[in-house]
Amino acid sequence: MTIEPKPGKSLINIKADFPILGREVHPGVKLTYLDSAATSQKPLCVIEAMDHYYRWINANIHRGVHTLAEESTAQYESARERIAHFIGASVKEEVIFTRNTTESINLVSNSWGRQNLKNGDLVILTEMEHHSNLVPWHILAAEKNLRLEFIEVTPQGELDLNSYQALLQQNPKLVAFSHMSNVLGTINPAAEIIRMAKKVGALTLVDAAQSVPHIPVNVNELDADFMAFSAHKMLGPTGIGVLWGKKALLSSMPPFLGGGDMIKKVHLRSFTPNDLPHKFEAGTPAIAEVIGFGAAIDYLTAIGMDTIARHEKELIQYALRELASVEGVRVVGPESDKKGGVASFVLDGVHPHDVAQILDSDGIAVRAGHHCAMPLHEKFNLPATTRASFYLYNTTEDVDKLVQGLKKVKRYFE
Amino acid sequence: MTIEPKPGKSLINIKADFPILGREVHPGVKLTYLDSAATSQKPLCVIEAMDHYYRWINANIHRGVHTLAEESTAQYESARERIAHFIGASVKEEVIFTRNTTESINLVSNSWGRQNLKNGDLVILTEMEHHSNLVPWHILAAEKNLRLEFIEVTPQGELDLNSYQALLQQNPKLVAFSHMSNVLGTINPAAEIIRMAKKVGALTLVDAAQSVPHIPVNVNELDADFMAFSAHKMLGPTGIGVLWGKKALLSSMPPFLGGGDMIKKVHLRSFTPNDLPHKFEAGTPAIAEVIGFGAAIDYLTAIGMDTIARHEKELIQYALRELASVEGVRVVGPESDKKGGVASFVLDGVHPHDVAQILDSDGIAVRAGHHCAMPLHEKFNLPATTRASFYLYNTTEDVDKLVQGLKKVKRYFE
Amino acid sequence: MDDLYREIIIERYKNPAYRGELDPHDISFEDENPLCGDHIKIDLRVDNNDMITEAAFSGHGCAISQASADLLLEYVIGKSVDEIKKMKKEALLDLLGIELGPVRLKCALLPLKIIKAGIYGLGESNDALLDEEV
Amino acid sequence: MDDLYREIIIERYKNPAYRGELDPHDISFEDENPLCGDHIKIDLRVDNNDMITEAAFSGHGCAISQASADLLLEYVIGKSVDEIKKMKKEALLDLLGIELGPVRLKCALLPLKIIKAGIYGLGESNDALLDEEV
Ligand SMILES: Cc1ncc(COP(=O)(O)O)c(C=O)c1O
Ligand SMILES: Cc1ncc(COP(=O)(O)O)c(C=O)c1O
Repeated sequence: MTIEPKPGKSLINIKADFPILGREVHPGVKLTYLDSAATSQKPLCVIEAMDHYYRWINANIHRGVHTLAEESTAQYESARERIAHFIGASVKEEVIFTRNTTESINLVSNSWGRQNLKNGDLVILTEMEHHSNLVPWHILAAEKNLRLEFIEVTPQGELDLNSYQALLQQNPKLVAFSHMSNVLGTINPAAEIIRMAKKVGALTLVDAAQSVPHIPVNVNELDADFMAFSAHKMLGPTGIGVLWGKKALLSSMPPFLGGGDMIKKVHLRSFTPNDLPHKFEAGTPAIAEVIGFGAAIDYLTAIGMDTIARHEKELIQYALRELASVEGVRVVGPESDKKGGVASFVLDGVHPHDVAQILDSDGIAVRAGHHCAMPLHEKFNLPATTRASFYLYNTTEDVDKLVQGLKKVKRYFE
Repeated sequence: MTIEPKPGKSLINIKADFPILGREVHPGVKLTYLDSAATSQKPLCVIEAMDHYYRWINANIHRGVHTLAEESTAQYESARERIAHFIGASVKEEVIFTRNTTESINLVSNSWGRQNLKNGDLVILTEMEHHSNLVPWHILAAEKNLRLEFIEVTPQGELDLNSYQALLQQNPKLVAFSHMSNVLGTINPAAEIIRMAKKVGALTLVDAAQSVPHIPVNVNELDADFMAFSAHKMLGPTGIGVLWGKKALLSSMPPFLGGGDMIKKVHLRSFTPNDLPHKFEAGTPAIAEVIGFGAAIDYLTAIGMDTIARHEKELIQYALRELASVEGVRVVGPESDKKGGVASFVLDGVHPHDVAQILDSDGIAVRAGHHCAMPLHEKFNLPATTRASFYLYNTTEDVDKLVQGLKKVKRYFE
Repeated sequence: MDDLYREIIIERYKNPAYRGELDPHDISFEDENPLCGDHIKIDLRVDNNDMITEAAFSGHGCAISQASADLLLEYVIGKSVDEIKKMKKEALLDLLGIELGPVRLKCALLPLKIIKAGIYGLGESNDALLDEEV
Repeated sequence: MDDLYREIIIERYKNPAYRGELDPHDISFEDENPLCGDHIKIDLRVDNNDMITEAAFSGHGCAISQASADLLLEYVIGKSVDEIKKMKKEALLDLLGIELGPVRLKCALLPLKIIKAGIYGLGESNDALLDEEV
């Protein structure tokens, strides 16, 4: 890996890079986008990278000798290299392209899990997981009769490491946890969780869907075994995600999906799997999407993940202070020093769906519901919350609009 | 389904809709694209539909109440409806979005196959399958100890229905076959194959990766149980494909991947799957790609699949005649009345890779190798072939260029 | 916005006329919208002529689902069970008098799904119930 | 194009100098490139000083892989086994004297992979062998 980040782009005037942020969602009402935890907006450079690919380069990859096929293959593999570098992977073969975080986790549960887990084996999850890091284990647990146990979440919305320590005594095979909660915003102490797991010989899977887009993450420093994330939450296109895994581990795993490109040889009744990373990429991959993802990585790199994390930290500090000034608003999750740019809240007497809908009338896009974390909402005894989530393109003015909007909601229901 | 096709767009001047077809691949050398069986080129309307989506609409779908989320959801579901209509599906819930044909087939082998097939059960495939319709069954056969048998391919490159009839006596559970071979171009008698399978109570899966893009296909007329195809081979984007299945069958099947959106409810240790089609679409789907696929469907519909099929039939007739005039060229597969727009051939004394490379120097993009059908090449005792494949934007001039190019190759090696 | 949260909806949400439970009752059914956590139970009393004489709803949810339930119950009282079986979703949306996107539509229609499932004596409700008779 | 199919490549492909098999031999290894079906076997004779004295290749494949094999064998004869262990892929590409895309590069480098796997006495060849000593 010899690509060096080229920091230098600043956050000033950055909204201009995102056409949608200039859109009116109702006549005369501009968009205020506070739903980046669901999916991020895309800068022009990402949109144009894909547009350019389809207009001038488009071809199927890996097997062709004609010019377009060679150019496509080179661009696809170059994106893999830049993504590997971005997360600090040692070699690009460790970056497997999937559809999204969800498929990445399912790949692990189906391939590694089905091969290595057996009757009675323990998998440790947490009470704050997204459904993507619950349901794959439910499916495998039902098939293999596994035990699932959960690191508890404290009333402040943090992981209770004492409950984790207790679970570690029970010989877990895997600890799979989210690096940052998409509801509470909590940034979990991933390095420590992994270190503790290693001591008892358990493997670790990091659901980094919310962390890799927002804070610097280095797989080698974390020393995780698997990590999953999605392009669409980090300025990239839909339809593309990554499973990163340690090379030796990925090499030892059986294939997941079978088909073209993931094979070396095929006979009528048998096949030889291909080398990494191709072994896990069956069929024509999401080529344009990988190239778009590469452009997103370049954009994030030019700004610098440190800068982005700092910006969001300032925003969430400001937002928590401002939200506290609205009577009847209660934000869930820890204080701003322990969390990223996510504020989920309830407003007394008004259902989150009504909050979100009235905010929308002012162009403010927030999400209402369980945010694919029903068990966490059950734990906090909330049927639903309203969530405002920030990214590099948000500003304190966006927070001000949200607060104004909430005051309007209250007037409505008074 | 109330959407009616609006035929009327003609094939005249159609190359202008595809920017890449005006590209020079080497200085002064224009592209002649004859590799559509690998992936098709994209018309501007498809590229622009996705561009527009990312610039102005982009949001995560299904769960949001804000304007962008509602617009995205509506566009996504509208594309599903148009695709369902395009293949004659009764209800749009029968259209499941996957990454590609390969994932669609793996979905069936993992969900339906793992639930319904057991030790010693017979699955019938054919000797002309793409690896995508072989390897998933190899994987499942190894796990479940299934029997795989193969409908033979005649020296002319057609399925031997006598060998099929014999296999049907052995109580098969599934017949999975490709509607059109990506090497031989053979269009198999799908309706008859399915009718024969039904008589003995076997289910059927149609690998329609090469048929749906090129000829009219109606799932209800075929009376198949499952059908798989990819957008990227039919003017649509990469990263999106379809599994169509009969509703009752899909409803009876267990989920494949677990995560967000495919659930109704999730508890810490269990979940309730969602209704069709969401049950099989876990996590954030390829939203922009589905919308781009919808635009491709509209474009194909405007021209009419009958028109496209007729055009390609004329092209392959012309091509086979012209190729026959080049000494030393031998085309594999049946006569033009039994095949679509695919001509795979060998040229005496020159390896297909060398053929393809020298053709590329004249801007002619063909594919060389085993085209993900190694067993078929083994059967024909050919290590590799060179393949020219046509689509609606190709013309007889493209064929002429190919023939000129082959003459140049011969001069080189004489 | 003003279209969406017509005064009547906020009013019904804040001061529902048919909130409560009926015990005994002839028909009772409950269901929820897992997406947003709306949960509604509807109790009905029906006389010998299959006429709905009393109705009440309980549970919790957003303004739209609650107002919809309240307006629906007002509408059904005095009508025959057969009439409600045939009731179309458009009739309920007319009562609400607002335009709704697909997600909020689910909130608005939940009470109709529940009342129909109860009347038909089904084990569970489903969207097919919304399209008049089944 | 003319860059790609230099006369020497076509010439070596049509009239290889080192085509054949050596029996007996000291080292023999074969491998293939499944992508295009290139298949090559290389036989070597080595003297007491670990010097390669004779070499031959057999099999089938494209012009690039066959010419590459022929040029490689010409190069290795008279060199020590240790020298060939250290041989870099650039040295072979220099012999071919052409620019190649990633797919054709595999064809060109197949003979070097095979000869190194044979010399190291490995059970199978791999791409790591192409980067000088292992
Ligand atoms: C007949 C056939 N089946 C399956 C496939 C696999 O399609 P995909 O790579 O889009 O999954 C192809 C395309 O290569 C094909 O031609
Ligand atoms: C923590 C977390 N994990 C997993 C996911 C699933 O991501 P995707 O829908 O891209 O698969 C999300 C996003 O919704 C998330 O926030």
